[in-house]
Amino acid sequence: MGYVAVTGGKEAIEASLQHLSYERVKHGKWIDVETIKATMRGFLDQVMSESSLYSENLAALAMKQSEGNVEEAVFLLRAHRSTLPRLYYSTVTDPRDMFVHRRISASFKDIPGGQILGTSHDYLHRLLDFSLVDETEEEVLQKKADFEEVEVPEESSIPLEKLPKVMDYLRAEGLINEFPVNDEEPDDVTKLSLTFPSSRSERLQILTRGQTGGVVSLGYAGLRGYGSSHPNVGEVRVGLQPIHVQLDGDDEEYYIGSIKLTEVESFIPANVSENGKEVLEFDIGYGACFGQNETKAIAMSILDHALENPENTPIHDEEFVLLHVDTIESTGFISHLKLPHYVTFQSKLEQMRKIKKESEARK
Amino acid sequence: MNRALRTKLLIEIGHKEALVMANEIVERYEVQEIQPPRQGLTMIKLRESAKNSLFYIGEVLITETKVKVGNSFGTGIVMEENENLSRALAIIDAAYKENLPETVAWLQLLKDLEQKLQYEMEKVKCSIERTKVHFDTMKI
Amino acid sequence: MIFHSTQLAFREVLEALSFPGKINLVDECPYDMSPLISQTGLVCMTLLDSEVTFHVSDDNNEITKTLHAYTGSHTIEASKADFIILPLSSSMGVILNKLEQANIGDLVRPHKSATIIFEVESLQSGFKYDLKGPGIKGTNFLKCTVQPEILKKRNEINKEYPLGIDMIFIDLQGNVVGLPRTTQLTEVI
Amino acid sequence: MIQVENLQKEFKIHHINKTLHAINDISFTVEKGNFLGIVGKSGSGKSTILKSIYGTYKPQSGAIYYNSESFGKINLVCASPREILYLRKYEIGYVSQFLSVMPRTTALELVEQSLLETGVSFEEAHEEAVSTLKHFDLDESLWNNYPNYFSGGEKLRLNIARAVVKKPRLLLLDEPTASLDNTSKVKVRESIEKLKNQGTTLIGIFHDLEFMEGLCDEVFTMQKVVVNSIET
Amino acid sequence: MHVEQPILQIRNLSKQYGEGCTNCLQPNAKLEKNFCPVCKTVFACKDVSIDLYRGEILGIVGESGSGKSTLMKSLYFDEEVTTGEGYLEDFNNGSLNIFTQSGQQKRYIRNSLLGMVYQNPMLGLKMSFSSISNIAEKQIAAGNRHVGHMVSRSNELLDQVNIPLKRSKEPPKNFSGGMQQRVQIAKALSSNPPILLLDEVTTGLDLSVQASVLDLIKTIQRELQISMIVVSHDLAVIRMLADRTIVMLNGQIIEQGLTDQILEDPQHAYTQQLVYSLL
Amino acid sequence: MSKFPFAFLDEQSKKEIRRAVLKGVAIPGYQVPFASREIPIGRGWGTGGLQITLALVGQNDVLKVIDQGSDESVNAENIKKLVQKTTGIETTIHTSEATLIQSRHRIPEVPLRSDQIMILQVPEPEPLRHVERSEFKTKQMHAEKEYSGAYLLLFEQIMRYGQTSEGADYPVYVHNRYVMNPSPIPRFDNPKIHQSDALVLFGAGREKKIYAVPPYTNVESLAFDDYPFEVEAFEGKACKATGLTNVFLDEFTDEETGETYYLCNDTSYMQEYLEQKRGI
Repeated sequence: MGYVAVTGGKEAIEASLQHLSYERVKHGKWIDVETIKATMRGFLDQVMSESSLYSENLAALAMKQSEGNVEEAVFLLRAHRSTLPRLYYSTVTDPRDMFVHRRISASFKDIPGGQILGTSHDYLHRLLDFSLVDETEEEVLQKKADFEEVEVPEESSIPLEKLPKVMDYLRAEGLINEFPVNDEEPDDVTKLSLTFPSSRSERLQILTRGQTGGVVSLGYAGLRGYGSSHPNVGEVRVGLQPIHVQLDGDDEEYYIGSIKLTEVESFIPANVSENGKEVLEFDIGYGACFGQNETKAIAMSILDHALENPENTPIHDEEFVLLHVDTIESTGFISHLKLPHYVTFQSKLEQMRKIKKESEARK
Repeated sequence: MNRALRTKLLIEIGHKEALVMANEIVERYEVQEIQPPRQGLTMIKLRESAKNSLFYIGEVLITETKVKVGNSFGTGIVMEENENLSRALAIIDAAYKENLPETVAWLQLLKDLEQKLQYEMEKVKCSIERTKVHFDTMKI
Repeated sequence: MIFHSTQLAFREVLEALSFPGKINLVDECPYDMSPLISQTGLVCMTLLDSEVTFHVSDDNNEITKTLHAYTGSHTIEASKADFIILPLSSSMGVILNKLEQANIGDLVRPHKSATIIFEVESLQSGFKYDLKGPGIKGTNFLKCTVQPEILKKRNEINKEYPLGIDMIFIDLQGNVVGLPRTTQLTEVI
Repeated sequence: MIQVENLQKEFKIHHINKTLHAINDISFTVEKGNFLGIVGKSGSGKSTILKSIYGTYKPQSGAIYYNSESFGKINLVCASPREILYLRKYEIGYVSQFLSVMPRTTALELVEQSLLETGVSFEEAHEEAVSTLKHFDLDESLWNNYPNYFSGGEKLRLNIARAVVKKPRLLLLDEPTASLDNTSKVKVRESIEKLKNQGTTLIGIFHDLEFMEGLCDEVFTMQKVVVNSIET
Repeated sequence: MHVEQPILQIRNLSKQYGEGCTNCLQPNAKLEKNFCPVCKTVFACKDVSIDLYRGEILGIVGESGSGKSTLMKSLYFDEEVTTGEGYLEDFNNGSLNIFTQSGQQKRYIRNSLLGMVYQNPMLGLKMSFSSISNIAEKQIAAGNRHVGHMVSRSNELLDQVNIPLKRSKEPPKNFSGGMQQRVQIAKALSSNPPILLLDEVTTGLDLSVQASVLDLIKTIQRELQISMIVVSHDLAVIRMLADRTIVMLNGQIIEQGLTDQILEDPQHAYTQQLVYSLL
Repeated sequence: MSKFPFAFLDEQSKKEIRRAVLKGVAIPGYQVPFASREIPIGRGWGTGGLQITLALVGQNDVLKVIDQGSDESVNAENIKKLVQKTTGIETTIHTSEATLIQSRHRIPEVPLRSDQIMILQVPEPEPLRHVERSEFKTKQMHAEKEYSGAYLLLFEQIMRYGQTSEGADYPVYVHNRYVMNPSPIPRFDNPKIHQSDALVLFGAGREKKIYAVPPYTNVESLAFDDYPFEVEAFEGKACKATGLTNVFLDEFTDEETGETYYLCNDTSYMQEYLEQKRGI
């Protein structure tokens, strides 16, 4: 037969996948999942946050499988999530109960508990360390031992498990509005489709699972004039957050483990009227996410505040922000443009030719 | 000792102990596995401080097991994939619910674990404390 | 495996609602769902979970407890329920009352309306009704033991399309018939 | 036809907290088809009477009974705005020395519209408008121009033409001849006589008493100049 | 003469932003203008009743914040009223309160029985669609499905509002403010609605352009016998157009009557202030 | 590590999708929102259709997957492979053998039967998106049956080009109530949905909507009285292989001669036709 049909995809896919597998192994090298887990902290944190699934083991596996491609790793985890039953909801967990490993404030110098730098890249000179090229196991163990041998104080003086919050001081002064405890059950965007106007819980959930780059870009755009939420970082805290569940019919809580969490409270000056008079107060923009992702959490706090105060700019427009920050949605749709569009193209082509023909006939 | 603390000790620092404890029960009693260890998700409900409201920050992977000892059901939940620990926790949970005599003996063990955990945490805290910035007031 | 049973039951229900009046047969539920008709139980297991709510009319709490145990779904008053289950034992008054209360959705979210799961004696004999609308080629008819007064009530409730309730009938033989809000129904006398 | 009883009108001016008395206890009657002339010194309240009849002013007390074709006997002091509007359209005309019109309406259109709103066909309205404008000697070159550019006399003739063309049952004339030359005055007089002959009732204020000679059936003299009293 | 029936009756329309409190919900509430200092509720319209008759132009005058624009938006369902009733003679013979109809019904009323011309043409026009499409949109909304008919009707209206037909396929964004306003008027008229609402339509236009728009409105009213409500803060506009006038202040009607009576014999202190500043 | 559930999705996810499908059937053309799970293929690559397929599929089903008219194109193969991997069901390329047909951008040329379900993948479910970008407002417009915007787009095209210029995804009026995007099928396929024997389901994964056209439902393509709806016309053109003219054609260029020729877009149909012809 002398015709060409658009078939034969099956073999091509198989071969393409073989190529893909080959890429990962062609150098005869491999990395085990445990090593990734132990050495790729930043990657794990970003992937867990964007995939909205906290599991270092799965994140490390995803990284291995995706050859370090974050977009792909997040995708693997999101898809995997769909195969797992949702067995429990945690009891309310409050970052006031965080075992803090790092806490800084850009608003006050000397805060109770102090500026605790913990682990941070902030003060690192970003110079390539060529000694890592040939790093040996002994060297690694030596570095580990060196750190562990440093003398530390006998007793700690800071209550890291119950560290007070910076904003409580402003609140005590009446400079921050106090909101009553709101125990309304949050909405869950993974279970119910988002509708507008969105609820606060939906906004926060979408932002926290948003693509790091997307959330940061939009937050940045907000600072640069596409929004009017100009924050002062009140507090960034990073640490371990204990998680409990309440089992059906039991009254006693059950501890299931701790997760690493970043939390940001930004102070944003806002006009409020009090007894008919305009006064200035601080609003709080809130950001929190899995792992240690400080820029993402800060950007989230800007967007949170912007969306709480709708305005006619993109950063304050909930549909603009919330519908475009999800990594699976944006990368999926952008990449779908690679799919064949033969039929739609043919249909358009036919229409265009017809229009052209008729317009020429009219001349 | 309440369940939250007990599970915390076993999960954070007492893996080995948990397996030993569970084995004691398995050897002496009939343990029925109602729900063999399975993986699933727990959605985390977080309190945010700006408006004091709640939202879901994401899910955590867990392994869950349900067992029955005597007339009591026990549940074991642990983060990540860890069937053995999950099953052990379920058995221990059931043992407590059933008020088995072994649990009395476990108290000392758990108290030792508690002390150990406190010691470890203290070490971490002391180490973190080194990263605190000290502002000295200048004398003028 | 229960998920194969619920999958099959779902397809029967889907076909029933797609072709109003067409009689489909659902398998028995592998679990004891009495006093519900076994097939009603299976249909509920196919559609209900912890994300939706249900209301059982005329119940001494037994059905409610069973449904909660098997589906994780929570019971709520009729006016707010996603599913209203009318067991065979329900009296005419109760049925009319529950239908009256059923949520018909709003114009922005007409899908928020209640689905009625309605147990009847027979879907093969009884009163005769003419059916018209989407899913029906020309006209179809339905013979069933449902009183004209009840279906008159249904017509009244569904007067401002797209608002309205959708109904799934299940009879003692496990036959299933669907009656979406789009079906125009008139009694043949 | 019209019966004014104890009419009283004052203006309360809030921001200076003053009340100006314009007319006090005015009564008179005009029979159908008659022409009443009102005379009196400037500021004696002559216009106030006309504007009260026309509905532009709201009198404080008294009554103005008018025998309407549509409503029968009606007290204009209490009539609703819609009733007044109806009467203005079909029965009562008013001419002052000022012309207030839409900026982009030609003289001819203006006169035509006056008839058109009463439901007359366009052809008829056009015909009538042409003959009326001719009657008032409005130069044909002006017909399709905007009145804002007209001279005072031209505006006034147009103004009268507009009112007269409808053949009102009651016509109120508020010094319409004030700035007219003699030829124009004659034209106005002619057309008033014509209206009168057709049965129109008229009430007029005229600056020059000569003009009224032989036209008025009766004259009402504002007896005394009402002093503008001031209350606080 | 038969008793005249209004084509539109509004009874006790109120629109408030905010919940209200014990301070402002009592009969003689102490408000700052229309604003409750205690709970910050704004009473944009309070107990407004209006009758509109066939073929007349009703003027509504008041300063900004007087509630006149809120009233217009409420009538066009751009805003939901808090309380009040509205009856249209052309909708179920005036037997149903239009404010309590379903979204579908309100849409029908808006599309078929009302026309609206906004102060800002951006609100009333799709700036990047051709002018002719803009005019057709209203006809489409009212159920017209014939391109040929709509084109000829649109051209007729463009002609009527003095827009050269050769520009009919240009989008309004290419036009001057006055032309945009005329396209808006043509659009509002295109479905032959018995009632046209005009909200500050000449505000912001050059004086000469203003005159042509006003003239157009008057001509349309005369020729088509459409009822209109004209809202303006400018008494000159009201004097030119309206037969009857309503004066609003702080969300309430303070005075109404014949336009010349309002202008020459204003009763209320606020109206006098308005009029004296005009004359 | 772990094994995947039958048809990949956990049972709870399937239930939500099933409920959305039922409401979709009950309100033809209305976009039912659903949470939309992440699945192992890209958002925009048919996740909406696939989720419906996964929620519907059972052991007895036979699945056909089409992409752009072809069963063996890469994307169709890929989807088919995933369903097969997680269910073990049979697949086919023959339209008449399938119980479930998932498709992107085409409805097969072989008429569908009432015991088949057609599942179309939808990239953009909102027919009013080009009129109004805010989702909140478009929902309001559907609620009020305010579709002048959809007609306006067509009117504007007629003003500009003398005819409508919509290619594929030409909007339709369903059961005289909702305006709906039929997914980017060519206009040629629009009439196949009208009074179809088979249930047609639509899934938009990224936009999180499911909608349906039940069998025997009126589906009119938007048009004006004097500008009626027209399908793509391949005037004077025929499939080079089969000679068929009443089908949707793909355009090809002969690399050697530079000549343009046409073939059936529905390759399985073409294959069946040729096989049958050879048999005779």
